Amino acid sequence: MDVFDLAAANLISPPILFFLLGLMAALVRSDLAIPEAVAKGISIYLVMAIGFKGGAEMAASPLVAAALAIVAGIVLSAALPFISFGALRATSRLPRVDAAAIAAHYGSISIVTFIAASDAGMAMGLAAAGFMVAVAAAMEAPAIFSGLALAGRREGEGGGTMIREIAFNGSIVLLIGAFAIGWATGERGMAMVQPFFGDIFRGVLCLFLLDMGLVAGRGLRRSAGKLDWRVLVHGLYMPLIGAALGLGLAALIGLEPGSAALLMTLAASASYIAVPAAMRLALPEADPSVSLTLSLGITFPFNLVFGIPIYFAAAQWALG
Amino acid sequence: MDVFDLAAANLISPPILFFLLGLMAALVRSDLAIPEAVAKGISIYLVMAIGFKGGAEMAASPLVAAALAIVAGIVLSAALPFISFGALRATSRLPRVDAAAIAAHYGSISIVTFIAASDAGMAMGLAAAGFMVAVAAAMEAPAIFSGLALAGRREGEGGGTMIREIAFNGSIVLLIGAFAIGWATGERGMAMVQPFFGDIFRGVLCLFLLDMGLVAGRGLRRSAGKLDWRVLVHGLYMPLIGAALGLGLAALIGLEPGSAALLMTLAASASYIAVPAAMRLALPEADPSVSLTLSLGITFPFNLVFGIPIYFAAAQWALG
Amino acid sequence: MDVFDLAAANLISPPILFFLLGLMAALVRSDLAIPEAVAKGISIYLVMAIGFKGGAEMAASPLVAAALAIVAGIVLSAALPFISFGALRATSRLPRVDAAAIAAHYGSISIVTFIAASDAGMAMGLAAAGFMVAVAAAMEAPAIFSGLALAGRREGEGGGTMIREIAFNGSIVLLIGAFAIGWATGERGMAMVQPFFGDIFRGVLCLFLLDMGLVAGRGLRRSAGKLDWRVLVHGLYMPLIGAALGLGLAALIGLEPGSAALLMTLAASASYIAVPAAMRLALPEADPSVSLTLSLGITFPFNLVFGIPIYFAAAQWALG
Amino acid sequence: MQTTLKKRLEIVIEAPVIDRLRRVLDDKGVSGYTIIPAVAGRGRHGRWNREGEISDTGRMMVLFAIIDPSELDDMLAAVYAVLSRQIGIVSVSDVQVVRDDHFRRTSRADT
Amino acid sequence: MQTTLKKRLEIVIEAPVIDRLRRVLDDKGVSGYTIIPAVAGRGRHGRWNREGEISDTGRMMVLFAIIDPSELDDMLAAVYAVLSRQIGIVSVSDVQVVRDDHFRRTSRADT
Amino acid sequence: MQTTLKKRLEIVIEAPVIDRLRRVLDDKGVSGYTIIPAVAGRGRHGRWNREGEISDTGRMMVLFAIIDPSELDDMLAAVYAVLSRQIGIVSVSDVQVVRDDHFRRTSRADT
Ligand SMILES: Nc1ncnc2c1ncn2[C@@H]1O[C@H](COP(=O)(O)O)[C@@H](O)[C@H]1O
Ligand SMILES: Nc1ncnc2c1ncn2[C@@H]1O[C@H](COP(=O)(O)O)[C@@H](O)[C@H]1O
Ligand SMILES: Nc1ncnc2c1ncn2[C@@H]1O[C@H](COP(=O)(O)O)[C@@H](O)[C@H]1O
Ligand code: NA
Ligand code: NA
Ligand code: NA
Repeated sequence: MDVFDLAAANLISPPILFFLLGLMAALVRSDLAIPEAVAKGISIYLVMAIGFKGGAEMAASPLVAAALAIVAGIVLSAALPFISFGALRATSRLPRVDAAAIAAHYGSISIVTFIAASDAGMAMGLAAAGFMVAVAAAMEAPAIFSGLALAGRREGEGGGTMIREIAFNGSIVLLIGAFAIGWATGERGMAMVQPFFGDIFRGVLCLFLLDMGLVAGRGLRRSAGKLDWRVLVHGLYMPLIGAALGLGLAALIGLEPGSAALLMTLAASASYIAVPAAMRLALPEADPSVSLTLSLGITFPFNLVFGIPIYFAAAQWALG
Repeated sequence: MDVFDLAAANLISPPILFFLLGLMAALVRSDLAIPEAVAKGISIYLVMAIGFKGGAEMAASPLVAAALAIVAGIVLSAALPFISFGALRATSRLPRVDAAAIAAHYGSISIVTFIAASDAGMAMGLAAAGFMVAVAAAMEAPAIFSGLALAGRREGEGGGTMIREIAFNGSIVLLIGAFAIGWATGERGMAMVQPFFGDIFRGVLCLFLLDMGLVAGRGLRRSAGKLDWRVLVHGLYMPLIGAALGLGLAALIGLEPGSAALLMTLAASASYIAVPAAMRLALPEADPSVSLTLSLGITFPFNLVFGIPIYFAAAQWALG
Repeated sequence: MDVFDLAAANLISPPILFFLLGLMAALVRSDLAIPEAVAKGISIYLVMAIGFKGGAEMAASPLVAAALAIVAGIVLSAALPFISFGALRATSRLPRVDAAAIAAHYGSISIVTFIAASDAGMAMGLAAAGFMVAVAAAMEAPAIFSGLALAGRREGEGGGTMIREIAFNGSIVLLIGAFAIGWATGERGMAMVQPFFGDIFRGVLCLFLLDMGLVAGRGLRRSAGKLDWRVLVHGLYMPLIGAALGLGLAALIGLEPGSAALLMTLAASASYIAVPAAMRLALPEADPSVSLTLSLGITFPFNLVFGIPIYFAAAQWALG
Repeated sequence: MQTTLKKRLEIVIEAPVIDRLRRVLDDKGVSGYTIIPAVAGRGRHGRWNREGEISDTGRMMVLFAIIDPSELDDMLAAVYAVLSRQIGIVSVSDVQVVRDDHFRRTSRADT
Repeated sequence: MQTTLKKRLEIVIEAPVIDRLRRVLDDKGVSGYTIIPAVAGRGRHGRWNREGEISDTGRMMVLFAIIDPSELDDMLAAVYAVLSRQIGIVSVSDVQVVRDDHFRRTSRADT
Repeated sequence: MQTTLKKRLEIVIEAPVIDRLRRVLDDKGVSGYTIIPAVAGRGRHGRWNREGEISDTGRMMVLFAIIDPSELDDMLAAVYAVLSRQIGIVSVSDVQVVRDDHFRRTSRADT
């Protein structure tokens, strides 16, 4: 498949179409809404399932390759905020603290984008290594510290408390925990829970992406016209920069195309759950609506619809 | 199967039995309750699944037949309120505005009744055309306008806002959206999500009907003795009138028995989600408890337990 | 398998590992949390599924054996509080009313422990009789009356209202109702809902036990150091006493090992949903935090991790 | 607009008892009340938090009722009859309402 | 600390109408409000309870807004224009705030 | 019944900071508080709505605490130390309570 076939196949897959449905429903101000408790429950299910599956596949992965990929992920997460910050300060008039907060979002990752990319890869027959789940977990936090450094902050309370809060952040604990359980119970464990964590996974993802579309659409509607276009385009070129660096590192450490595309996706994605919460605690002066609109309203849809097929095509072209 | 076999098979199917369990639990004042968020989440799942399946089956449907059925549905939805209103005014002393509000409920539809009927049809081997989902969507709104006309209302604010609110009502948007996605992705899409939207569907329906039983039972308990019996019986004969008209139109446009039974079910069912909310906005003088008790406490159980097997038997007898 | 193999197999099964993950996440103060509505929804699903399956298997059970097992369960539920109360008063300085309240918890049962044990038995190939579900339902309430008697209470309002509230308690109504539906629809019914109530059951149990681990861990953290160790160890030896009595009665009435292990589990488990709520109404002077910590924070994890394999091993050794 | 003085009774009470409290208020003929779920709190009985709990025990509900000042003592006595053995708190404040007739006591609850 | 007197407007209103009420408050330029879901209650229209319901009809929401005393009459009039035909109640009480500037009316809502 | 004057402190604050606020109140030895989730609102930072969101960021919580008038200034100062950099509002009103002893400050939180 070339990039256009990939893009077309991705665009007419049910998960993406349900995302677009949610986006449109929000834009026409439909009152369609998935209850918060249900959305949180589903996101817990998705993280558990992806973690468990990744762990169960670890038997097949060489540990050295896993360690290399994790280091590559940490480097990306720590480095990307500096690029994002530089670009924002050069092109817009955002205050230092706001630019630093946004930059932290772009170093970190969106686990749902990762899940959608894994699913898309599976549908294309381009499976990835199980350890990519561990890479995702490792990339969540480093960017936050880069962001704080960029803001010129050396938090008093922050120091100890922040590291705790990030390390024991719910979705990280769950992702790593489920990964460890999958690893420990292996194929036998996977067989026991396959119908729940495997068979219905893609259907549940459709439901969740419907909600993500609604959330992204509402965010866009709320802040349309408020955002400076120079900030806005950051949400479009920054993922491409991230993905390019991801591809470079993937080539360096010798990842196969499926895993490389996931590393690119992680680098390209921006956090909208863990980092915004951390920023509210550590940099409360930063306006949360700007960074959230950017990561959830611009970058997330971009990656989901256009980014993922591009990253897979590029990975296959460069490394396949 | 004759009508008694059908009724018996329907009565001892798990979905109906769970509904009756919920009904009884509410009547004995058990504190059994399904959290609101979960009930809403499940109803979103059911609407998505039924819409998607309907769309995926559209490949097999001639478009002309679909268009005819949609027109028949719209006619039924717009016409039934006039019959309901006339009957109520002739037999009871309900004020004009209350009778009009109730009438609007009976023109519109209950999507859960439709889902239960589709499921029952499938269990009997009487599949329906995929486009019946579109017919269901088309029948939700026209009745509301008939109801307003009957109340002698020409809403100031209502006009524009109301049409918007109805057209972009969450469950309509989702039903039509999922239908379109199913149509666009066809069998390939269906295969991707079959375990979630297909295999577990009937089990989830059991859980939802348990909740519907609880809701209906609580409603009945709350208003037992408050309702005039002349209003109450309306909830029993009106579905039969609707079903009879539905059968006539189905014969006219040449629907096969499975689809005809669904059209009858739609005509027979009364709204308890979309229309009550619309009436609170457009006719706030109408007492919401009367119409809700009637549609949810009387007509919904009647259709579920007795109506559906009757409609299938009649459709097969007349058109089979 | 001997007891150590069983314990090992149990310990590395996904459900238990997810429970431990939840426990640890709570102890390190992670903010991982499953929304209340979702947790309640899942517990409704689990009770429905276990009840339905038990009922569907009733065809294969002799009714006399079922009746005997139910009587044995009622005797255990009524008698165990007296032992628990005696032990607490002899070893600790708990006020009478607190000891009575705790004792009521130990006579009654934890349905989730029962579900986990059924699942573990199934995984070991030691299936139990379908009527064990009815035994579980029968054991919930008697202990409450024993507890009230021990507290020297002859409730004024309590009498009538309490019996109602217990008999129509949500989870009892659902368990018995689903059991009856499973019985009525038999294998045909089970086939209709197998993917939802059967195939995905163990995966959903993982999700629920993750939450139970979080809840238990939070409870422990909150009351660590507050509880007198003499009260605390009650949570460890009382299940063993209960299980031993359960084994004796099982031998007396001739249960096969799989069912005997479940009767032991029921006797060993302590209530943390129905009884605490009943005690808040009937014995409001009793401190709810002590009994809840004991049953949920000590006894529940003990049974799940160590108790269940011990009970299965003992039942097989004694009756196999 | 012309307003009338009323009392706003606010009760925080443990969830399992809420039905009993409602029955008492209904019997006293209070014209209305509204119940809101709390998710966390602290009091003499310690700190609590709802996230992910599965039992109703330990959760608090907040009930508020707007009543006539003349009924206050009577209502407080009735509420305390329930509350004295349970976990919970009560407070009273002044509020103004516009539609006075809405808050008239009924002789018996309509349910 | 230096405090300023404000009015706390508290509105209990049926859920389907909450968006209409918000629009009115937004148009009037109220500086802010907060909406809380109620789960149960009683009033002249009877008792209600949310557990397991699937429609929004019959559920109540509680909206409160802290506003300047000078705006009270104007706001009440606007609220009543919506509320008079719907199910719901309104009450007003005195509160003190510290950051006065936070509660200044804006000429038009920012959304 | 004999009642005592207390102050009702009501704080609307963004959810991620609620734990920090609780810690401050606990340290100050406030006798109790109750937390209620808001679902929607508006303020200077714009309109918000919870339906279907998945992150806690942007959600508001309402915390109220009934405290002794003598403690008010001290509490307000402590609350503002947290609140000044976060999104949220504070208001104070008069309430009457019956069981005075229930609202005595403790030297240190019991958790
Ligand atoms: N001073 C207070 N202000 C607000 N809420 C309180 C206060 N005291 C107690 N509460 C609430 O009432 C519950 C029970 O109080 P207590 O009996 O003191 O544990 C607490 O968990 C809080 O939710
Ligand atoms: N006096 C009151 N105090 C508190 N809430 C009330 C009061 N009266 C009515 N409500 C609330 O407002 C809703 C509608 O009131 P009504 O129109 O009287 O039925 C009720 O269901 C309650 O939730
Ligand atoms: N005047 C007000 N009355 C009630 N709630 C308010 C008010 N102002 C702000 N809020 C609440 O506090 C949140 C944050 O306020 P703000 O910092 O003004 O955006 C808002 O989203 C509202 O939920
Ligand atoms: Na990134
Ligand atoms: Na109809
Ligand atoms: Na027991």
